[in-house]
Amino acid sequence: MAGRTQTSRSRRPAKQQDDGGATAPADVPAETSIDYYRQMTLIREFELRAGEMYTRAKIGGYCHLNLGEEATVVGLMAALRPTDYLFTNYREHGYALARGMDTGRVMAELFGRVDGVSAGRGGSMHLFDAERRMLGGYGIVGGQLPPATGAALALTFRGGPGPDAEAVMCQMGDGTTNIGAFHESLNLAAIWQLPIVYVIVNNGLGMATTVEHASGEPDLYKRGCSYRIPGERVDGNDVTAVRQAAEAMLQRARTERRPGLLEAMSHRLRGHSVVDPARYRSREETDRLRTLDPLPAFRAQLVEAGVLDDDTAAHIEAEAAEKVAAAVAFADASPEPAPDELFRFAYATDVPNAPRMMPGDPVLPAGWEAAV
Amino acid sequence: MAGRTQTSRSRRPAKQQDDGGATAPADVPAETSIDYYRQMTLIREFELRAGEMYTRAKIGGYCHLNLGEEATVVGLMAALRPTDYLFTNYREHGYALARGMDTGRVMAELFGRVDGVSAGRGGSMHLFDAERRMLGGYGIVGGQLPPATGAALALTFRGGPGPDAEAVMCQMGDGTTNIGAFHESLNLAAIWQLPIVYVIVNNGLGMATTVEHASGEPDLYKRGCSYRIPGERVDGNDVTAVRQAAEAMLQRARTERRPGLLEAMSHRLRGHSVVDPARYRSREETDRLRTLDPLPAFRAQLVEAGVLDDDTAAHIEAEAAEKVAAAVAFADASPEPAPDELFRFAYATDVPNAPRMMPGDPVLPAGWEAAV
Amino acid sequence: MPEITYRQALHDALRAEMMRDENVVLLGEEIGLFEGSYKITAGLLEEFGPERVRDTPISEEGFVGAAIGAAMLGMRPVVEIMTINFSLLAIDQIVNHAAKIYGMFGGQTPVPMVIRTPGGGGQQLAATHSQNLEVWYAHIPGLKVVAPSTPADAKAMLTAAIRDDDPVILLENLSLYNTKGEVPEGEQVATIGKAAVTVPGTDLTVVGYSRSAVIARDVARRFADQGVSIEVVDLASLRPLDRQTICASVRKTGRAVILEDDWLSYGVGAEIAATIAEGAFDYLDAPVRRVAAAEVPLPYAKSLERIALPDADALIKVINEQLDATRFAR
Amino acid sequence: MPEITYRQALHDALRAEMMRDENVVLLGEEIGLFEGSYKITAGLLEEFGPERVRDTPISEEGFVGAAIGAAMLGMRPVVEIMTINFSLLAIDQIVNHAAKIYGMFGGQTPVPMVIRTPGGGGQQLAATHSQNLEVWYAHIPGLKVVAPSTPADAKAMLTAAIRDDDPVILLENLSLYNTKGEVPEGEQVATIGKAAVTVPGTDLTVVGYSRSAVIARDVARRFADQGVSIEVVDLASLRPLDRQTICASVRKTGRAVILEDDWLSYGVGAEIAATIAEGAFDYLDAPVRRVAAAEVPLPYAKSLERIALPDADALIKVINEQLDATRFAR
Ligand SMILES: Cc1ncc(C[n+]2csc(CCOP(=O)(O)OP(=O)(O)O)c2C)c(N)n1
Ligand SMILES: Cc1ncc(C[n+]2csc(CCOP(=O)(O)OP(=O)(O)O)c2C)c(N)n1
Ligand SMILES: [Mg+2]
Ligand SMILES: [Mg+2]
Repeated sequence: MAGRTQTSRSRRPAKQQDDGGATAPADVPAETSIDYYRQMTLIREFELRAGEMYTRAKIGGYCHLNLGEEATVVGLMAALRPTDYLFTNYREHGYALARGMDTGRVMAELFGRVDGVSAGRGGSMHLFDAERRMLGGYGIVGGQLPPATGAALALTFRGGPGPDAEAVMCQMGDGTTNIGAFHESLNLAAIWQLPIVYVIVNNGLGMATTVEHASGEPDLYKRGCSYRIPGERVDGNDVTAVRQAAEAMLQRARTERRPGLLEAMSHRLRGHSVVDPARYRSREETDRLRTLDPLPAFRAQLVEAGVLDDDTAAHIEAEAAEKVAAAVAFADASPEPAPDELFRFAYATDVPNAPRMMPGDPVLPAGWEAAV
Repeated sequence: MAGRTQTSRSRRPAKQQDDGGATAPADVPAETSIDYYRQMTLIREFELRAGEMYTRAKIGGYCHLNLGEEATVVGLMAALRPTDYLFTNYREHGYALARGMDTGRVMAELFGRVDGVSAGRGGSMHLFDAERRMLGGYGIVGGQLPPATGAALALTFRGGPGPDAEAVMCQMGDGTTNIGAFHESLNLAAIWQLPIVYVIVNNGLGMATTVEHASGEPDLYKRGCSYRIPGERVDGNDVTAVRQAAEAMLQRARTERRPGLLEAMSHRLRGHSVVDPARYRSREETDRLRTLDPLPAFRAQLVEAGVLDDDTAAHIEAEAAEKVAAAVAFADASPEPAPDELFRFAYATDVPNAPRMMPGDPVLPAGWEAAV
Repeated sequence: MPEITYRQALHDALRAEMMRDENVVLLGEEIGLFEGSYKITAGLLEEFGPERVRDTPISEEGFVGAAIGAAMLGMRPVVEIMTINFSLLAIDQIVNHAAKIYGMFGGQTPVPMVIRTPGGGGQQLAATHSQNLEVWYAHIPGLKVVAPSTPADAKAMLTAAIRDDDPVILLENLSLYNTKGEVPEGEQVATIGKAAVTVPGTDLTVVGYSRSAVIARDVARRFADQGVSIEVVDLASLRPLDRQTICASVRKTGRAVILEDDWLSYGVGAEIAATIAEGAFDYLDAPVRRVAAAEVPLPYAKSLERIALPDADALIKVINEQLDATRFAR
Repeated sequence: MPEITYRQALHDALRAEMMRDENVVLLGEEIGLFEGSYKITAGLLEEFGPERVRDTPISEEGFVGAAIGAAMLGMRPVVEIMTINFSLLAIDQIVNHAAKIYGMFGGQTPVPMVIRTPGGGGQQLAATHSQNLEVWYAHIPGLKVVAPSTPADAKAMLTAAIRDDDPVILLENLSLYNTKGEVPEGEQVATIGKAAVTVPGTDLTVVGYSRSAVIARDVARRFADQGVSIEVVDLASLRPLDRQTICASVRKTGRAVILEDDWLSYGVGAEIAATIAEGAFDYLDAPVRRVAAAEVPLPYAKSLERIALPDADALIKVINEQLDATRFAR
């Protein structure tokens, strides 16, 4: 079973450099770098508290965290414009926050409250914000790909290509590249020349299954070959590199209507979901992961570069802690949806005879005879 | 709509030569070439009569013919050993015949008679012969790929690789490369190192949709790239080239347990099914197709090479005509399945309460109370 | 009123809605150059061009899902799935996505799309190409499922479906495409969720939909000649289901037979029978009976296919059994 | 007899059959290294190795279809689909292939495979991860569908399913995995296609399966304390459906209530109610009632999820309504 535990093939920073090409924060304005650190810190803080709230039974169901993926998440969202559309998988808290969704309302959704971003209907896996064009986290692996592709198709009816054209970003995990919807969606995007960038967040694992064990071509960015879609791999721990790679692909999508496939090499510091102890990980692997946490690394890098000093950093971290604490308080104060709201979103267009029976109700409403 | 009618891109013989590499029949013993011609002629004759029988309402449902694909069909089947397994799509009459299935019983299946190879249950799209390891024609596009892949998986439990190991051939059409099952199946074959050769019979069209219009990578043999499965393209009109290419891939499957992807460039001389007049084809295209009929070409080639003389050829053609006439007579004489056979193949393992109601029967058999 | 075919009625509705609303786009396999497997879209590629009449690769999950995303951005896609048998390839997108997105995201985005697909056996297409799986979709909250039986209904329901903001599955039927009927000119918009009493009667109620509603009307006429008054309820909509019209009819007639093309166990008729048994319990003179298909993968052989499928004779036989068993009550 | 969990019972059956027959192989996502999403396969990778306990990529259609092909060559694959919600990705292989291959090819090749998959809501997994879609499979000829409610049944039915030559869907239930019950040691093989009267009674019949059969038994006990005698029929098998045991029970009690976890319209209960209404018509003192889920995509919020799903209280309410409406008859 040796070969079965997570190998570190295809995760070597060296290799990532080759394929991605990280850039020193020197290239970017100080405020920008600091803002990235602020966002990454907020996500980190949010996810840690979400995990805690789950153990306190404030959050139920499945809860998947972005711990370890903060640089990738922030880099991708920095590349996306407000006018662009985003589709993600169920591991999307960080994307929602970096997309500018209200921290309190995101936490409220995890708590299943009326003020949640999806009115408490969706929970952790199904965050949505029509206004910010975050068109959903999706819990079915690969389920977001065809709709994201169709959203890009809709954009082609809105107008021609150009630097200001809207585009779609569709995020997915590495394991998702093995499902049929991946193949069908990328093929459609290619033949219809759609303005969409597919992003694979390669954290090396499905749940416990490694990329090498699951994918015939483990260099996932190469899997665009079956559609002539150009692919690129980038170091997911390098927020600027991620942003630049995503921006370039989005640019091509806008101006040339050519889809792209971006692979960000990232790391999942914890289990698949908050309830997974990740026993399948070798101790060596667990130790190695600790060294790959993007937060301390980026912090040190910024301090090194003189962009950030420890006080500012501490201040940013304190701010994040307060913001998340406030979010928890807000969520906790938000009421649960009332029983009479059960059928509120049953249909967008109401029609006669829409079923409204509660468990144990007769199939016909009392006094229906009079109505006929 | 100009660009919408079938283009001849990617069908240029030149290109095929490059990729496939046709070989003169000089390389093969005369009897072999003659036998190929005999088989191709039988298929041609069978398909023409099948079309005729359809118009005479002896055959119903959908009926898809191999007209124009005879060289591909015979070349593929020549590469397959009796111990190998075959899965195909619904356009499989020729494969059944070349695999050695009884011509009369194949025709009887098209007629829906008890002597049909699938006992009249399957019809034209669902020919099956357990003994000859023809494990079925399948009517759902792509439906045959996962089971064929699983058959190859089963072989890995029977024994190790080697020159005498069994292998699986899975045939499909060009349009089938765009469905999810193609992606999932080839990926499984790659990561599990299965002894299987996937064959794409590229006749340029789905029904009316061209390969270029449907596939982001129209050089279909290259689509193994997403799984590191080597692909090759061959001139489907060159029976020997097809056989040799298929043999080589099957050999690698047997000895190295490495899957392969073979693309045979072929032509569909008629409509998608017997009821399709193919109005979507440009006259230029229709004219061009006539020049691409493999039968007269191969005949001329053999006569040229002195392997075949007109008398022998005429004899072979007369033989085929007789054989098919006999098949039609046999099929016509075979009885229709009797009504009391309806539930015969309902379950392989019988169990209590298996439903046997005919339309209009009560849900419970008369006198059931006594039984309880 | 002009008599046109069910096929023509569907075509006319598509064309009219495409002319009326530029957000209406068609997606499907072979709907353009090939003009559709069953020619519903004939001529539309010529008229509206390849952007709005879009031939797709053989990728049911992909293009049905793409229609969902396009609908989320305000388009009104009408997808053709060549037959309901192939909808299984797209069912995760239909059931886990189209049906869920409006409610699961708290009503932030409707999914205004239509899936047109024919079902039905009897064409010797064998087991995988002859299924009637509409009951699956009828079971799913978030979907609307309509099943017209006449050209007039086909036109009015397709129009209503396209204008509805929820995902609507419009069940067509291979054996109805060539049937003719009077269709009013101009715009007709049906109300989704209502059944109709298409033949009034007093002795027994026959419930059907799509092809079975056509057979039911024919059988009712035959009984009328013998002085037996049969009422026919055409469900028209499977989801929502108009239980009130069904139960009101049976409370009047006291007897009910359901004709359905799908398999008996767990079929559409099971819900209808259960509904009647509850909603008209005290009014029933005889048990509700169902006439449905024999429970086998449908064989190709004509001799077996014919007997496996329900037909007018089977319905007549069961109606007579019902009437004989309850002479007292007439 | 030892008390073990439903989870352990499934695990034991898998292990015993793998030891007994080398053709039994397991396929599924995360069943090996991760030991299964719900840990049914814990330890089996260690014991039987990665060939026979095979972790698959996320490719439901691919690996379920692969199991079909392997079964055609004589293997006996047991596939785990993580939850029934994901079976939609594989449904073309299950319904158009596994269910058709034996009959459509004239009985030339059986397809001896098992699909294990849990259904059920109540875990706050939201709309796409909380469905009960077993009625879809129960509708399909060529499949067998079993739904054990106790650890003993789980073990005996899984064993029977593995030895059966047809494709069998074994419905598990998220809320039953941790339930305990006595399980006889050694080999136990259930008979697929039989329902069981698990609590005998005389006043009213409650029909259930899987989780709902457990609730029904609990409710029956509570009524027993009040001197009301409730009979519980545990369907155990949804296809074939044991109509005789159901109708015999209702003919005795004269009253029936069905408890089901799926949505009311076109759910499993519809077939049961229709069957009773036909098979026990003259014996019914009151209309058959169904207790099922509210027809919405299941919301994540606990406050809404709780009220949308059927529970013991809803069943008790309906039983009392039935009894009150028919006091005369007791
Ligand atoms: C169709 C489907 N199959 C299986 C699952 C169960 N599942 C949830 S997440 C997951 C692993 C996904 O891995 P990856 O795509 O790499 O995303 P990550 O969780 O690593 O972000 C699986 C198998 C699912 N949700 N949907
Ligand atoms: C899943 C599915 N979708 C659609 C169809 C309808 N259909 C039957 S054949 C066909 C075209 C297939 O083209 P190709 O794979 O190139 O095979 P060919 O017919 O050319 O041999 C289509 C769309 C089907 N049978 N199955
Ligand atoms: Mg991953
Ligand atoms: Mg083709």
